[in-house]
Amino acid sequence: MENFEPKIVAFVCNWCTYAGADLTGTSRIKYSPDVKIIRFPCTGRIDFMLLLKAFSNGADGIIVSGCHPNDCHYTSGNFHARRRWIVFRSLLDFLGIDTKRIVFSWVSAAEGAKWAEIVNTTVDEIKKLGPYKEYQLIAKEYLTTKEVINE
Amino acid sequence: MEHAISDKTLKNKIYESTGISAARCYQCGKCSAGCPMGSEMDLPPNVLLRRLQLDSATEDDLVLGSESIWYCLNCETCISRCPQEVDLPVIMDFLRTISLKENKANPKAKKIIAFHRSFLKSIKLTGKLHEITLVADYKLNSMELMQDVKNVPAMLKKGKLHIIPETVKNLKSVKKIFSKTTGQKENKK
Amino acid sequence: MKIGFYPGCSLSGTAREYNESVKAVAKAFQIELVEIKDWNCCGASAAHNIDHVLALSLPARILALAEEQGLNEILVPCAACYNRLSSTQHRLLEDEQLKKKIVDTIEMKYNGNVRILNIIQFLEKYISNEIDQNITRKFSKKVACYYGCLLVRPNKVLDFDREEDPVSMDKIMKQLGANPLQWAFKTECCGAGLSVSKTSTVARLSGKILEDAVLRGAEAIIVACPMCHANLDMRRPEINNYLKKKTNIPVMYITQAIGIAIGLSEKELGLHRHFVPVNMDFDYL
Amino acid sequence: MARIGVFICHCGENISATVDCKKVADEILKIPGVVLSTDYKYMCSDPGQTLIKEAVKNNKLTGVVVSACSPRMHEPTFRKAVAEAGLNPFLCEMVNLREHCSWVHEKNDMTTQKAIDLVKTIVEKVKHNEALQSIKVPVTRKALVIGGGVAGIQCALDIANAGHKVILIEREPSIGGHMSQLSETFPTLDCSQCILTPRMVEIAQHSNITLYTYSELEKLEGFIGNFNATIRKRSRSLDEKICTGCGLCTTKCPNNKIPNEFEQGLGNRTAIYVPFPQAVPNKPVIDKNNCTYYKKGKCKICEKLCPAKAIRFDQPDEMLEIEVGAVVLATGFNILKTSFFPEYGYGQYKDVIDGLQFERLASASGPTGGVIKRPSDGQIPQTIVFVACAGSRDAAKGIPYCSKICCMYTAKHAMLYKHKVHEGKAFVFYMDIRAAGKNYDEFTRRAIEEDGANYIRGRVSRIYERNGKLIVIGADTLLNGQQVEIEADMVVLASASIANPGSEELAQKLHVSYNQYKFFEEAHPKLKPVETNTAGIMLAGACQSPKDIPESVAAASGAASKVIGLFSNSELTRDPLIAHVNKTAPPLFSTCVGCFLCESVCPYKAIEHEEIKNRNGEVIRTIASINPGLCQGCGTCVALCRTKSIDIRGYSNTQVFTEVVALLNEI
Repeated sequence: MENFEPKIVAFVCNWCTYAGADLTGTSRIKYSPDVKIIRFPCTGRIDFMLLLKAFSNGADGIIVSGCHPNDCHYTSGNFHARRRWIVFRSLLDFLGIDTKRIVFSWVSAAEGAKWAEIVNTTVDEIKKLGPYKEYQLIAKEYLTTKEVINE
Repeated sequence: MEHAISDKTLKNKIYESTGISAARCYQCGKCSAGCPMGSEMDLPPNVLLRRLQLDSATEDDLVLGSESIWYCLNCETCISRCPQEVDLPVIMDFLRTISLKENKANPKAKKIIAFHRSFLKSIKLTGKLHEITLVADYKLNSMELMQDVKNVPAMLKKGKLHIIPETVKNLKSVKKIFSKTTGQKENKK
Repeated sequence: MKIGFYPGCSLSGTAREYNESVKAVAKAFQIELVEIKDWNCCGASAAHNIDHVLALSLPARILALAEEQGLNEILVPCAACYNRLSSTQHRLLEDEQLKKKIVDTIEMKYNGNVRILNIIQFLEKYISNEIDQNITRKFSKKVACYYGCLLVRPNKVLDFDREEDPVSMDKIMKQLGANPLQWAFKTECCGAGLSVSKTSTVARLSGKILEDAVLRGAEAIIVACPMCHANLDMRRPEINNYLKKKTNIPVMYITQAIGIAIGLSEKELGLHRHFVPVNMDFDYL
Repeated sequence: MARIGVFICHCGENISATVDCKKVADEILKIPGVVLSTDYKYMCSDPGQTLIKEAVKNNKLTGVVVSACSPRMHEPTFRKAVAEAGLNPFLCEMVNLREHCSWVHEKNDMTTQKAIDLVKTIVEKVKHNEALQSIKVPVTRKALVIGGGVAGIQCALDIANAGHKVILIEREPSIGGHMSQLSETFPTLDCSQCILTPRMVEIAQHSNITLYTYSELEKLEGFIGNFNATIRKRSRSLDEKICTGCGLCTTKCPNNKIPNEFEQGLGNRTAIYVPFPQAVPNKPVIDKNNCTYYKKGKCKICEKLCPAKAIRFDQPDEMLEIEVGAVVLATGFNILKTSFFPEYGYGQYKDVIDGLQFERLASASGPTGGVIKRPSDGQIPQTIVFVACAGSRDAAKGIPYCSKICCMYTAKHAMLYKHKVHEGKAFVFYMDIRAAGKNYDEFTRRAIEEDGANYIRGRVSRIYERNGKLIVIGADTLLNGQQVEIEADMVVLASASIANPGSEELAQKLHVSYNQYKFFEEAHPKLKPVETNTAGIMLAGACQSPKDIPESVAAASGAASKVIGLFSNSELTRDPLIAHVNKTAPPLFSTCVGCFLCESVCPYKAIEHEEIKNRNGEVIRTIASINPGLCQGCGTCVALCRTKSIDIRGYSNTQVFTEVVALLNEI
C-alpha cells in the first residue's frame, strides 16, 4: 500500500477548469501526476456513465470540475450537471459505490492555485482510501476492459 | 556551525512549531507604528521580524537577547492591523520560550521574567494567584524590596488582599499540568 | 435563570469590587451565577510568556471543569481571563493535534462546546432589555468607555464588537442616561502585565489614556477589565506623576455603573474599595 | 486502418526538462495504427510545422496528434498546418504536455509515464475523429461598447472612425467616467477635463455612434458576430429630443441638499440635475428617489419652469433590442470609501478623505473652485498626510493586489497641494514607490526633490481626531521602525481600486470569466490581453485590472482593433463542433423518440421539431433536430439524451468513452 499511486481521472470543462489548470501550469504550481485530465466542452456534456466506465477500467478516484455557479460559458450547463449529479450520487450510493471517490468542484479560469489544491487533496484522500479493488474486481468479471463501445 | 543545539535558524523553527512564516512580512512597519511599546523597544516589531528574515545565527542571537521580546504586552494591536497577518504575538511567545531555554534572555528583562516566574510559582503552589505570595516572591527575586510597600496597608484596608491564600482542592491536577509542561525543563536543569 | 461563572483570581483579590458588583447586578436581575467548582488560575500573561503548552492547559482545565459540571454557558467578567479562555478554545478547536496534546496534559475530557461570554455580551444578552424599566437614578455623566485591548482583540477569534472604536459599552451607558464620549483611546493597551515589573511604562501608557479622557471632558472612565482598573485606579499616583498634574477622574466597572443606575448601594457595589474616590451625585428619578 | 502521426514537442526545454520526450515518442509508436511518432524541439516553429506537413503527405496520415502546449494556445496553428498539407483540420488534435504535465510535475518516471498516458488517450480519440467542414456565419457589423469612461470613449471612436456603427451605453446620466472627475493628470499635469471633453463631444456628434446614457445592459444572447442585446434605457423623466439643456429646471428645485455623486459627496445637487457642466448629453435627469413629486405626489416646479415643456413625469423605462456583432466591456473601476478602514476611523472623520475626493478639491471646476479646503470647516490645511496603499496590498482586508495607480496619483496630489499651498507640509506614507512608466519615476522624484513632499517609508497604524487635528500614527522603517506622530489638518487615503459594483452580475450576463476580485479575466494574460474567453467580447480599461489613463486608452484601442478585424469580413467561420441527431433507415428514421428533454435544457433554443412524413404527406413522427446556426456545442443535450440519439462532433460518445478506456489501460 505504501507506494500506492492512485489513478484519478479528471473530467473538466474547457472554459473554466481546463483554463484554470492551464494557469496552474503557467504559474508553475506543482501537483501530483496521479491526476489526468480529459477535456469536455462543458460539465453539462459529461455523461455520468463515464464515471462508471472509469471505475470499471481501474480508476481509483474521479474529479468532475467546471465553472462556478452562474459563470458557465454556456449559461447553464454546470447547473444541469450539478442537478444530474445530485440524482446520480444517490443512485451510486444505493448501488454501493463509494461516492467519496468522486470529487465535484468548481475551478474558474483564474483559480490556478485552487486547481492544484483540489488535485493534491483528492490524491491524499484517495491514497487514504486505497485502491478501489472492490469495484474493479466485480467489474472485471462482468466487463471486458477492451470492449468496443456501441453507441 | 555556531550553534550546537540545532542547525536550524529561528525562522525555520518558528515556521515548524507555529506555522507562521516570517517571510510573509513585507516590512511596512505598521506593527511598529501602532505598538504601545514600540518607543521603548531595542528591536521594534518590524525590525525584529527583519532580523528573523535574515535567517542567520548571529541575527537570531540578537533577537533572543533583545529586550523587545519581554516588553511585548501581547495586546494584539499589531496582528489586528497587520496587512499580511503575521501573528507576531505568537512569535513573541515562541521567542520568549526559546530565549529562556537557551539562557539568552536580556539582563534588562530580569525583573519582568522574575515577575512572570513568581506569578507561575504562586499558581503552582495553590492553583490560584495569591498576590501576597506573588509579590513576596517577586521581591526576593528582583531585589525590589521597597516597591509598592506604601500601597499595602491601603489594599489590606480596602479588602483587596487576602492574607491566607485560597487553594484549589484538587491541587494535584494543577501540579501535574505544571510538571508536564514547565517541569520537564526545570528537571533538565 | 442560571449561568456558569468563572471569576478568576483578580476578582477574588484585587478586583473584589468587580466581583461584588457583577454578583449584585446579576442578583438584581434574578440571574444565578453558578461558580465553576475548584477552578484554577488561567495563567494570564505570565504563562504564555514562559511556556505555551502551559498557557493552553490552564484555561483548558477550567473549560473542562465547566463541561464536567454541565454548564453550557459561562460568564467571564475579567477581560484577560475571557481572552485566554476564548483564545484557547479557538486554537484547540482549530487544531485537532494540539487539542489531543492538551487533553493528554490535563487528563480530562474536553469537547470545546462551552459558550464563553464576556461581561458586555452577558449584559447585552440577559440584562440590557430589562435595564430601562429598572432605572431609579440617571447616570447623567459624561463618560469615556474604555474597552482595553483584551476584550476585542483578536477580532477574528473573539468576534465581538468592532475591533477599532467598539461601541457596545457605549450603548449600555447611554441606556443608563450617560453621555458616552467619542474618544481615541478605547482600545489602547494600559500596560497590564508590566504593572509591577515595569511600572514606568504603565504610568506612560495608562497616563495617555487618562489624559485623552480628561481632555474630552469625561467625568468617569468605565471599564470592564480588572487590569485596566488596577492600572488606572491604583497606579494613579504614578500616572499623575507622569502627567505632571493631579487627576481625580474616577474609574468604574460597567457593573458598578449599572448598579448605581438601578439603585444599589455603594457598599453592595464595592465603590469604597477604589483608590480614586467616586464622589458623584446622581439624579434620582 | 488508421494511420496516425504523433509529434512530441520539447518546447525548447519547457517540456523536455521534466518529460523524456524521446521515450514518449518510442512508446507511442507501439500503439497499433500509429505509423509515425517523433519528437522535435519546437513543433510550432516553421521547420516544426514543415515536419508535420511533410509527414502528412509522405505517410498518408489519416490523423495527427501534436503533443505540445495547451490546445487553447496552438490548436488553430496545427490544424491550419495539416489543412495546408491536405488533411482535414479536424483530424488533428493536441495533447497538453506543457501546462498539464511538464510544468506542474517534477522530473521523474511518473511524469514521463503520465505524458505517455495523455498522448495515448488522444491517439485513441483521433482514431474516431471525423473530417468536418467549418460553419460559416454572417457578421453584424455593429459594435456594443459598455461603459462611457475614457476607455469606452476611445474604443467607440476608434471603431466608429473605421467606418462601423457603434452603440455606446453608459449607466450614469453622462459619459466621462472617473477621468472627468480628475483635476490634473500625471505625469504631465495637463488638465483632465481639457483633454477629455473634446472626445466626449466627438462621441455625441459622431454619425456612426449612437449614445444611450442612463442605460444598462439587461440581457445578451447569441454568439460572436450575431449577438442580440437588450438595453434598458432608464427614464430621465424628460423628453431628450425636446429638451434644449438650458438648465432652468435645476434652478428652483426645492431638494437642493442631495450629496453630489460627481463631487464625491463634497458638494450638493438638486433632484433634477445635470451631473456636471460639461456633461454629454447636457440634459438633466430627475433622481426619482429624491424628487418631491415622486415621493409625495406634488411639486412639479421644474415642469412649470421648463420653456420647452420637456418634463415627462410618467415616462417609463424603455427596452431596446439591438443586434450587434461584437461587444466591448469598458465598465471601469471604483475605489474603496474611507468607511472601509476601521483603524482610520470608519469614515467618521470628515477630513479623512479618499483620492477621488482630493481630485475634486483640487479641480478648478470642483466644489471649492480648486482651492484645497478641509471638508469639516473650510480651512486651508497646513499639513496633509497622504497614505499610500490604503487597503491595497492588504491580504488581511481581502485585497492583496497592488492598485497600481495610487503611487503616481499620490505623488501628483502632494505636488498639486504644494503648488497651491506653498508653505504647507505634505507627508506621504508609502511602502514602495511603484512608478514604472514613461516619465513616471522622474515625476515622483520631482515631487520629492523639487516640490518638497516628505516621503516616509512606513504604513500608518492609526488615525484619530484630537482638538480638531488628525493625529496620524505611523512608523519610519528607514529609521529602525521609529514611531512617527503627525498632527495633520487633512488625511488623504490612496484607497484601493476595486471592481465596479455590479461587475459580477454583468460578467454572468455575458458569460465572461472574472477573477476573485470581480475583475474581468482576459483570454490569455500575455497574448490575448483584450479578448475574453467568450469569442466576440473584448475588454478595455480598468474593468480588467487597475489601469491608469494611458494604459486604459491603449487597451481600448487594442479592443477596437480586434472588433475592426472581426468586422473586416462579412462572414466568419466557426468550428463545427456541434450536436446532431442521428438518422437511421426508414421506417425508424432516427432512434430519437421525440421526448424533447433536450429542448428543455438547451440554452440556445437550438433544438427544433422535425416532422417525418409518409408518402401521403401525413406526419408519422416528430423528432428533434438541431439548428447548426444556433448550437454552440455545449453538449448538455448529449449527456441528457436517454436514447443516445444526440451526439456531438469532436466530443462524441465514442470519442470520450474511448478516451477513458485508453487513459486507464496499458497500450
